[in-house]
Amino acid sequence: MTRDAAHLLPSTEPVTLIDPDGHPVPQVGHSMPDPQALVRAYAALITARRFNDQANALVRQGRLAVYPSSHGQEACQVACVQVLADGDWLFPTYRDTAAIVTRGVDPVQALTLLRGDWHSGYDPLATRVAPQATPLATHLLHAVGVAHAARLRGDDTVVMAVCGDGATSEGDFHEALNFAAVFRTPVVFLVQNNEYAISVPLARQTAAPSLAHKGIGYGVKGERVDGNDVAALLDVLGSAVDRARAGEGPQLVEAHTYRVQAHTNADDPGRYRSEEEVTPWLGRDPLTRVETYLRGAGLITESDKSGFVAQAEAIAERMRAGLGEEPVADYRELFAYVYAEPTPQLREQQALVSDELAREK
Amino acid sequence: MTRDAAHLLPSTEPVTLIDPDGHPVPQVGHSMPDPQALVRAYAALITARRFNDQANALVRQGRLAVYPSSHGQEACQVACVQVLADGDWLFPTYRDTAAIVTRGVDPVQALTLLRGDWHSGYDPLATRVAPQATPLATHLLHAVGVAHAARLRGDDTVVMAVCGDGATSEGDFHEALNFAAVFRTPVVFLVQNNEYAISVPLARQTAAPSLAHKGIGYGVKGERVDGNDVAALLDVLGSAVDRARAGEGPQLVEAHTYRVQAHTNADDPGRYRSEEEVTPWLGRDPLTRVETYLRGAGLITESDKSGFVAQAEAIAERMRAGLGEEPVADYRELFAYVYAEPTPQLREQQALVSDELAREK
Amino acid sequence: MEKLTMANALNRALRDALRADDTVMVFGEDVGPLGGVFRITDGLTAEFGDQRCFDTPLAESGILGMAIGMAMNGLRPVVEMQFDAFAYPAFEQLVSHAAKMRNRTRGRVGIPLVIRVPYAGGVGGVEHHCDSSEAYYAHTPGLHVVAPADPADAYGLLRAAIESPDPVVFLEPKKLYFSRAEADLSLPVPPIGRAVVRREGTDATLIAYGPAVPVALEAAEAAAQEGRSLQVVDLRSIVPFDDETVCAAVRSTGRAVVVAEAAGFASVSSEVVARVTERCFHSLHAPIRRVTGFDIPYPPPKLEHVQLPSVDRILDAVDELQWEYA
Amino acid sequence: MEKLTMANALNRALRDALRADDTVMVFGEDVGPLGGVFRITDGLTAEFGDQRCFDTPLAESGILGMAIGMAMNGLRPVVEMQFDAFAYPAFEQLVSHAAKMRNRTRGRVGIPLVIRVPYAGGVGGVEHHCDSSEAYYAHTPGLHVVAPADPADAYGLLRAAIESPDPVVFLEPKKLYFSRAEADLSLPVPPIGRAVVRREGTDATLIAYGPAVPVALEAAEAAAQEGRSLQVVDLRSIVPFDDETVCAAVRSTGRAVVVAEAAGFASVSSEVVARVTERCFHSLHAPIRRVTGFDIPYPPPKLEHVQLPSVDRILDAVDELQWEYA
Ligand SMILES: Cc1ncc(C[n+]2csc(CCOP(=O)(O)OP(=O)(O)O)c2C)c(N)n1
Ligand SMILES: Cc1ncc(C[n+]2csc(CCOP(=O)(O)OP(=O)(O)O)c2C)c(N)n1
Ligand SMILES: [Mg+2]
Ligand SMILES: [Mg+2]
Repeated sequence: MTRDAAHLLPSTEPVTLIDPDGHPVPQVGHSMPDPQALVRAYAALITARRFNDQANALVRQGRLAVYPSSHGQEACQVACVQVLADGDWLFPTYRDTAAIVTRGVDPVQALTLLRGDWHSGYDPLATRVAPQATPLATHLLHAVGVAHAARLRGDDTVVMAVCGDGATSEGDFHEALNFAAVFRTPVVFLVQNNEYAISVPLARQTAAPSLAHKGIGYGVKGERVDGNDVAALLDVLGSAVDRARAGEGPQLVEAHTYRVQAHTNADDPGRYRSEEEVTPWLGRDPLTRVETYLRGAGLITESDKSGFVAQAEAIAERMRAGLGEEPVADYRELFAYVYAEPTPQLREQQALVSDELAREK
Repeated sequence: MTRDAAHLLPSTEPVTLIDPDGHPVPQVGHSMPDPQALVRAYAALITARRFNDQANALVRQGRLAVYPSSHGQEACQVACVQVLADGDWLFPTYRDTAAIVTRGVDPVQALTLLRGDWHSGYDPLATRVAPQATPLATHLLHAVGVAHAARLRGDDTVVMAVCGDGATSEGDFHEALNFAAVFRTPVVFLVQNNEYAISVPLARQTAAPSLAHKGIGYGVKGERVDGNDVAALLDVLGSAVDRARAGEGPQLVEAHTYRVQAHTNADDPGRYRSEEEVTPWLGRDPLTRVETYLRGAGLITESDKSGFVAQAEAIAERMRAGLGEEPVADYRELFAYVYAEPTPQLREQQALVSDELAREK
Repeated sequence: MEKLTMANALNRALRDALRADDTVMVFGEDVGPLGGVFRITDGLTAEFGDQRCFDTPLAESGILGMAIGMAMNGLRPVVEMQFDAFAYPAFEQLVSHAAKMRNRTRGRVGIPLVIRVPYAGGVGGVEHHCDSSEAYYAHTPGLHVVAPADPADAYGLLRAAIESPDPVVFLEPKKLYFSRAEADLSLPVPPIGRAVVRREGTDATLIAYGPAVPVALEAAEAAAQEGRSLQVVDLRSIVPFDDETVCAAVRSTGRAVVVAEAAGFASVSSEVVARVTERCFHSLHAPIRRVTGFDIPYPPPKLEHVQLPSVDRILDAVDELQWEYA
Repeated sequence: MEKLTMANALNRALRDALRADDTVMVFGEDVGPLGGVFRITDGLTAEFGDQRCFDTPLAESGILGMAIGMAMNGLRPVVEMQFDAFAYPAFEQLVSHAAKMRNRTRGRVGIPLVIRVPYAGGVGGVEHHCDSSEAYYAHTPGLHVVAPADPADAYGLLRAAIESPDPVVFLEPKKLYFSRAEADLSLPVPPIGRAVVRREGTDATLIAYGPAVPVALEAAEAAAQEGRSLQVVDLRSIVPFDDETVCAAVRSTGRAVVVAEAAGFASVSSEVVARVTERCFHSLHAPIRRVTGFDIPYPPPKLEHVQLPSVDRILDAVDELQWEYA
């Protein structure tokens, strides 16, 4: 059994629609998203950037335990959400909190995990956003399951499953792509290739021509896109979602971007990469690029921008306020959710703690 | 980072050098192995087939607990061993006992596992044959480790790692190919695609154009070969071994064959496939095809053949004799090899058993 | 009342569950047309179609991971791990997700999921086909762990497991698959978490579960011949644990032996000894003894009899219960 | 004698082992130029080069599987699993291969391999970064399992683990990484399998290991203020288990409390209670008590203090040791 394969291979160069200087780049088979979509994305980018900055500040103030920033990857964060319909699902990682907020989740609930009050703070079923996955690539299989269940029910749900370049090395990445392909489940796998897995560079992660070249090994179309070009991302991810929804099965998209900041505040990039390596990427910033384009095309005014900045500031304000006060942690929650019904053993154990607390008083 | 990729893709059709009717098929970039090699392979094929037949008979006689036959896959069994040098390693599965015997391992020792006396019967270090792997794809990583260690030492060892089509779905397959590629370890991964994983057909295993198309996703060259054509296998596997030895890193070879018999004697193929499906494959038998070719080319005589048959019969005789008598199983072995030195706990436990036996007397 | 094998009972439980609830989905390796290597899913694809009972690619982490996602989205997956040792590739999905999702989401997302594992030995299986892996699961908070010892419990507990809102590791003793016994399948679905006294006795209590139960009953029968009256408790559910029934039984005799096939170190049998001793210390005339597998890899077929708890080994342990203190 | 942290001691042990034996190889995720997320491998790539200490692709089963192959071919790999819960993807390789290869091959192929696991909590880590996973390993025949509680043992036991001909799961209590103490690194490499009495006492024995040891010592100190003399035993090695030292200690006091951070059910603490009771039953004035983690997923940082054994909880357990029976 062999089928024609060529169409499953990615383009040799990532798709770009707006170059780093903000100039449109015509691309056969790809078209510039309509102005409203781009302006919406631009506004969301401003909020995402503001969210990253505020989160970093809250870490410095000890209000957040840890924060893996998506600074410089905001175009991916915004586009992977903007292409989804309300009924669709997002499966994010620890790095994708900005995407979760773009999806409309309350920023304070979105930061529950990183703040340390609980493992996850929002309602996955109501928001259609899975809990942020820490064990790498494991959530890609859950995404396949959610999509498969939807398909069995006849829903036209599409699932956006996000992971990093490092996660592609895990066995679960392989199994998720293969299951999705064999069952033709409507999942778009977005790999944010930011060149690093903590300190490990891409060259130690793979010897493949590109990560998108992994698609053909599953019979899945692989595509490469400039991860700092929100226009290209909206186009490529948008049509991947459309194809998945149309029943063409899973799609694999590799977005080429860069982790300009540390892995988290606990990391020390000076040990494994040079400033010279980082600097050029600052010139490829996803915000400035689309802003230049929109201004050049006369699609936004100064007052539009200040409006967007004000919206972003409101989110930041909500973060400062919400994370300002200490949350009240209730030990009973530790025993309440282990099972639908606590076991007799858990009841005994909870009683031991409440007795301790009673005696403390 | 993207490199030219095309050369990593397999040919659209599997490489064949001798067609099912025994006629040579010229192939650009591939050449017919020299006569001695083919005659050697032919002799080994006769032995491998005899080995399978005898093993099946021993199962019927209750001398073997279970036997996963490689009947119809003998060309793969023979070629993957014949291309190796003495210092090279073979990593076989439960289905590859014929390959292990081709490698020169005593057939009775080779059948220790399937007979049920012990988990493995031969000396892996002396024979350079790893224990037969039951947990699918797990041994592919051991193969990478053995090859990596050899390379660090500067040995020019090559490792032949064999698995089935079903095993390619396991996460360990993915991790093994990726580690091998990133560290450029000299491993040849041979996938014996026999169209089934017990009852599950290839179409439920993958949606890829071919299993060899998985190579490019790791930066590994993938090749497809007719798994019932020992000439093509010797050529393709031989040059894969040469490239690996020359430092070009791992190679992936998919051999297209078919499991003409049941998964094991315990299986009931009538439940999941039709006779009509099996019949055509009987006409593609790996022995008849090379025999016809060799006779046509005047490379073997009837007396050559009877010599080879006699050699094969000697192996069968050794099997009948060796598996005829009941082995003496010694309970002390259960405690002897858990650690280099038994723990105090294991000493106590062994004493309990010896006390029981003493009292039985 | 009809006589049937545990394999029949399990097959019936799956069939009845698939009929009763169309969110139930059965999948795994070779569970479709083949009906599973032990035929537990025999005929299900034929009756319910390839969407309700289907084969997957050969990847256990994939099977369990996809099942978790399906459970997140309203379905009740029942997956089969072909053999005990082949569930290990799914360990991370089980421990880090199936067991923790409800807790992670503050109760918002439960994972109603059954992981069926043909387990333990006594069937002449080669390496990796005979592991007793219950300790790994029982130690993991968030999982229920059950093991039936007869066809009736196999049916009832599997129905209960499928109806459970939480993940249940369902351990099926291979060596009991084809043992036949009467079973009334019309009884109401039993709760998970209740042990049962299988045989009354007054001198000492044998505590067993899964494949060890029939051996314990045999030992009790043999002891009776020697004039010693042994009570036999079948745990049935390892998590949750039925302290009430087990402790009442041990208090009634003052002596106990725990019988289990698994290696003893840091095992379920360790837990039984520890928690029963903690609760019944002053009712005990002698320390609770254990008859378990040794702390060795499961033996090859020709030697497995050495590893399996035997009637004699159980009776030896009973003899050591310091009768002089009575 | 110099004062150093456990992190320093571990780093020194690796460096000294790499110097002493050129078959020793250190690898894993971020152990190279970064020196590991806890800096345990700091400077090793610089000193020994990228072939002796290197980063791998991000795949734990791959790391352990490759290590097993390297061990089969004459090397002594020392691999790091970045955090406890991230060792789970390697579970099958550990249980089905690392632990069984020597036995499988009738002793012909040993696997001299060390799996370093930064483990347990008390560091405010988020989910998956604080698991106490020792029970999974201790229950698996073929593995040695050790957990140091101070810098001197961290150095000595890691050197011993690397010299061991068998696979050793080396559990490093994260919360003790930066605790400083005197350590004489010039002592001969100690044997694996010996517990040690950390503090003498006459009224009751606290049995602990790894991160629970300092808490037990604190509790003993506090008890002394209240006029109760508690002995503290540090297991150091979970497998092999030092019955001799532990039982002698418990017999000397007649009372014991096992202290461990891991969830209690079917755990190492269950085993300690079971085996010590089996051996010391008639020396015990009261059932052995356990102070362990509850049977829940590890809590989020803001609540982890509830899960961790505390001095007060230990002293409460000691109070329950039925002193009236003395
Ligand atoms: C199974 C597993 N192993 C290890 C880790 C520890 N870890 C957390 S993030 C990370 C790097 C991930 O890199 P990548 O997938 O590229 O995502 P990025 O952080 O760059 O967004 C590692 C090793 C983990 N979370 N899960
Ligand atoms: C990890 C694991 N899962 C399941 C099994 C059970 N099993 C044994 S052979 C087999 C089918 C393997 O198919 P394939 O890889 O194509 O090899 P073949 O038997 O066809 O040679 C299965 C599912 C196993 N041995 N290991
Ligand atoms: Mg990355
Ligand atoms: Mg096959």
